[in-house]
Amino acid sequence: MRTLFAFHGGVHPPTHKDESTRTPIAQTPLPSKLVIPLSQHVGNRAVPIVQVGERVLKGQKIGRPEGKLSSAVHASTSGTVSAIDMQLVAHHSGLPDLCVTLIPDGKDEWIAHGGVDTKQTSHSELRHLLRKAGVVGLGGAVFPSDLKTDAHHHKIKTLVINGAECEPYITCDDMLMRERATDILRGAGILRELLHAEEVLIGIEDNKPEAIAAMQLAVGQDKHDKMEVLSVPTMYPSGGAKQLIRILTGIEVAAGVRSTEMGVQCFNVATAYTVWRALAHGEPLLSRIVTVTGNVSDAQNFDVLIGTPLDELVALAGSKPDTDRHIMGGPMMGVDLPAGTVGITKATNCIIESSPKLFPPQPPALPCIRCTRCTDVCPAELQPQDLYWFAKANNFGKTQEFHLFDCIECGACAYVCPSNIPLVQYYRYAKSEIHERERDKKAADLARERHEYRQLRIERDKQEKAEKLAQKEREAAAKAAQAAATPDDTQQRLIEEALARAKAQAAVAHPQNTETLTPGQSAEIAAIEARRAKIREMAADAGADDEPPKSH
Amino acid sequence: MISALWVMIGISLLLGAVLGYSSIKFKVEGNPLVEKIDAVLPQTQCGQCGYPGCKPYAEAIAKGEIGINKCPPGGEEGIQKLADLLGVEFQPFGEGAAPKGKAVAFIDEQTCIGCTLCIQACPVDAIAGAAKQMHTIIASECTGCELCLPPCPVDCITMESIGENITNWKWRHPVIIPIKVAA
Amino acid sequence: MSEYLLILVGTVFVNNIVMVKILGLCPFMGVSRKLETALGMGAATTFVLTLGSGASYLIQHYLLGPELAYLTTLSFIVVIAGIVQFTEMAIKKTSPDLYQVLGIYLPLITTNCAVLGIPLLNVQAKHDFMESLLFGFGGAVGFTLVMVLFAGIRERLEGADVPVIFKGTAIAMVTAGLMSLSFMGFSGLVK
Amino acid sequence: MLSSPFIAQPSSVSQIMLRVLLALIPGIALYVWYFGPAILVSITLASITALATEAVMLKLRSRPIKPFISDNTALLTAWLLALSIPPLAPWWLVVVGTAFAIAVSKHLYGGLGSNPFNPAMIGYAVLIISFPVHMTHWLTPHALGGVELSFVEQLNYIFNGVLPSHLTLDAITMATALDTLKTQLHLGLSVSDIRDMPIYGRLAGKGSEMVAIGFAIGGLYLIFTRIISWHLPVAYLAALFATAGVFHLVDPQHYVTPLFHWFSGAAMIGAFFILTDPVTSPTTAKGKIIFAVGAGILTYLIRVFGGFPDGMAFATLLMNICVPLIDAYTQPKVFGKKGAGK
Repeated sequence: MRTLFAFHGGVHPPTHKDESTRTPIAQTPLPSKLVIPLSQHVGNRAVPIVQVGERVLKGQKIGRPEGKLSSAVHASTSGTVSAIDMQLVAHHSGLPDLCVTLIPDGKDEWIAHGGVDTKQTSHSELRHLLRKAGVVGLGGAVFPSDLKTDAHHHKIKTLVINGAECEPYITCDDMLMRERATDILRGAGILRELLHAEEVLIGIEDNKPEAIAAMQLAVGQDKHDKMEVLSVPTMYPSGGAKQLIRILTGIEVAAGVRSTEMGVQCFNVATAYTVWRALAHGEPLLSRIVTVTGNVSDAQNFDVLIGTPLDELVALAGSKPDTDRHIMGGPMMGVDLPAGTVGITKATNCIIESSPKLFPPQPPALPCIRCTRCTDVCPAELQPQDLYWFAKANNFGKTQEFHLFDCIECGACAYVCPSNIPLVQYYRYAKSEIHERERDKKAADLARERHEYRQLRIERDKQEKAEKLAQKEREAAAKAAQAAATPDDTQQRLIEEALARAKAQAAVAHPQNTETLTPGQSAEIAAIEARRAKIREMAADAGADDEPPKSH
Repeated sequence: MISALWVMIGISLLLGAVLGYSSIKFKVEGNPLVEKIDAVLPQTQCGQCGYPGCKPYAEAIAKGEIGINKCPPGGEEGIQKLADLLGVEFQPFGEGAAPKGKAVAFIDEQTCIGCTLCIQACPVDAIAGAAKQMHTIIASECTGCELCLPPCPVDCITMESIGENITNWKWRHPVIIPIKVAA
Repeated sequence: MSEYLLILVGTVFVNNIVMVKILGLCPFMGVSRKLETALGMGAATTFVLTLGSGASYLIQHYLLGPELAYLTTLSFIVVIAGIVQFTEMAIKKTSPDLYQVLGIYLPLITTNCAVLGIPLLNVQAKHDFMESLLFGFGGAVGFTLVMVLFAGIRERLEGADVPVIFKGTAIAMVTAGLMSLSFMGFSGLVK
Repeated sequence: MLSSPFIAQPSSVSQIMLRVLLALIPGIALYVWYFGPAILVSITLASITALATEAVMLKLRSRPIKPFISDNTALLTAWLLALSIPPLAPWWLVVVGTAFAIAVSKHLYGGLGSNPFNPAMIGYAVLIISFPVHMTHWLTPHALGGVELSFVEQLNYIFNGVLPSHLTLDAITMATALDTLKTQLHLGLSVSDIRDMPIYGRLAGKGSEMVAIGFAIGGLYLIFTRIISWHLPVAYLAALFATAGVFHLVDPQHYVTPLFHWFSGAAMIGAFFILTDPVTSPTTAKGKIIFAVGAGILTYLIRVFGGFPDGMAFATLLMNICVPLIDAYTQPKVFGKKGAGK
């Protein structure tokens, strides 16, 4: 029996998972249209490669990944592109983003596709296939999976497959594990190969006995070696990647550190499933399992095409008329969706139809009394009350001193706060303010550099001009002097003249204006040249090698 | 009386010697503060402070020649940072010096006659183009200083404010009802 | 030995120069907005005070004596001013930031009544050299201690919803008063 | 757009404070049992003053009155202050102390959650420094067979300062157990002689020791319901016990037993109800222990060597001053950063 570890804090919100696990995963009918955002992943937005009016096939790529940290986007069914424009998307801001709108033709006609033999294919080829198939982490982080399968020369001991699903209401992973355990495990097998991981640990919260049983059965049937299904205690947020890694391996992955550096990598069960479908069957990520629950008559899980409008999906589950908002994700970390028209994305694991009765509005917030209930439940072991105090006072430097960026925004602190303070919103506020300052700082540094270089250039031009002028004057003076000298030695004079010309030309050809500079100035020039060289180098690299992933 | 005089003279001489020695020993070259102030300034090089660029303004602040509230692009937060750095009280902006929203210059390429005057005015070389050629702004380098506006003979440059989009969107400070709303 | 300890405890806590004797309020209110500044000011004052106490004892004892007692205040001020000048130059060289932040309060250590007060109290209490030194040092440590504690509270108050008219120095004054009230708890501990 | 989370545990500040108030009830009941109902008068008086001051201050600061007045924190301040003032104290003493506590030490700092000092203890410190004489007339417990005032007579004294003609104030009041101990020690008596005096019971002062037990019971209830953490009371009582123990072992004839210190004065109510005020105590576990140990030692020093009858209030205030620093220097390591330095 493997010993499990505990992480600090955590809460036990009512799970509400039974409502949506009574019926098997249902297939949704083709919707009237699909609104497919081009930015469904962490990183650069995909670039549209189709035209309005173009007919596309199911599985055809419609968005090309841009730069290293990006992912492809595909047509979820066959049909006609009716628009490529700004549409409301599932994002906290409620602002529009670039989407491809697709009118299905009802034929659901596949583009030619097929799987590969994963044993015979090189790892870099497999990664390339994952990128082409638009596979991203489906646990909610939507980080491009091809990048996560590259261990960067770190020795990976453990591959953690995350089936914890700790958020209340959400059951999409639960149902997926119950119904498609074999494919999940095969996907996990490929991921293990890619990472050269020794063992695979599958963590599932103990409130999902059916899923645990199904997964264990599948492990036995397929005779997976060194693959273990582990039941972990139900405790929010045990499904956070770092928390689950801690529970299963005892390793704590700090913020800003990649788990691969510590010999662990973590994938969600749905991602593992998608990896299998993409590689063994050649199916890009076109659909995902979505739980529709909350204020609906028939809460259940659907296999939903990416881009399906929210309204059409929730209608299938019988959304009740007093629904006042739609929440994407769980009640602890979910996104309040701006409208019913937004399309389902790769990140959409759950839609909770919310009503004032289901999620009553919070009573007005009182000041913090520093009771430290938040500290007790914080899984990142932060001091939420201090973070709040400084975020409220716009003292962002202090929030960083108190490790604001270690916060995973799990919401446990706000859940227990007796003063009903929207703590997570304060942290998000502080984080986005700090990000903006960093952007500003970068811009200012760039401007300073450019300005200094400009000053230097102007100075140099001035000196060059002065030099030329002086040269001309010297030449004129020399000529005058020579004219005054005896004109007998014509030959010698000619030679001398030629020499002088050559000298002058040499001086003009290599304007050594830097000779007259002070040591300080030349040092500055050298520094600037070095910077320029570095910038050129960086620019050359930028295309090939983007920033390494920040989280995960 | 004489002894008192001697005592005071003795003390003064001794202290004078010590201070004279230490003034040589602890001589400070330059003013390292200027760099620190310059790092806080937004580097728009807009000259709204009355100095030709951010560095000269920083030097002036370090010498105590001018207030810290002369930099509209830095915003109130910039003033606050300077106040913290220098240990002085926060000073609000004067009349008419309130900061504007962020913007970048935009050249109407139909109207541009290619006179290069704006290129010469731009403090950060963010305008590309050559004589008799249409110019264009490199938006990512533009600091929004507006220095290119006055020299343009055909008024083809306008300032376009940068709106909120999904990448620069920020979370708002939560509004707590009982604190903000007066009873 | 134990009387030295008593002098230390007495000056740091029981007869705290700021909280009980209410001396040196100017820098106490002026440079206590930030913890580091307060610490820097405390360190500078400690340096000046300890040196000043020792030097003034020597002057009082060996130079002035009873017949020139009327020169006490005058000569003390001169000595302290000299030490402050020296400190100022040293800080300007070693920590320009602190120099800038302490600003006017650095030369003002000269006129800090705590700095003059302690040597005069030394004379009054007829302390010997060691006692004078300890009295000066203890007083300065007490000064630094309350400066730092006060700065801690003021930093925290930055985020508090203090009524507008009490923001800044006003609430700091109230806090200083309540701190002084708390320090009265020590009264009677050391005579 | 709303920010997640969308659900919350049903809990509120007023509920927490209500529990704390409830936990005071056993102590108060024993108080009434041993000393008569006068304490209820001052509690009522303090409560009314506190609520009125709170309302006025909220109005002046243009903050909504209802959510804050119903958070029960003003009531808690009032009760704690009333319990630390002699029950027969004149009405204005209670009113002045409470009003000062709420207005100055709470609302000038921004009200709930912002005050660096414990308001009740500020009220107490102001009173004991300003009106030391009034603060020493404590009621004699019934058990000592002293003259008893009827409830009406008590009211008459509190509000009009009039005693029944046949009585003097000294006949019905006395100094506290701690105060008497200190005075008698000064007079040269030894601890054992003093402890034989009739005002002392098994642990400490007769009556007051039982009240302390009552508060301890309430405090234990708070610990078991996780309203307060155990760090503060345990560390405080341990530090007080240890300090008193060391002195007692060195010279038992001059220094009383640690248990005496536990059960006399404000030690128990302080440990469980005053130090544990979340707003004015540190937030980290390590910080709480440092804070409470400091308070325990200071309490002892002020009690035994200082000029005031009890050290609890001043010890609390002095440690309150240190809270921001304690918090700053006891920040625990965060997730994943425990091994490597900072």
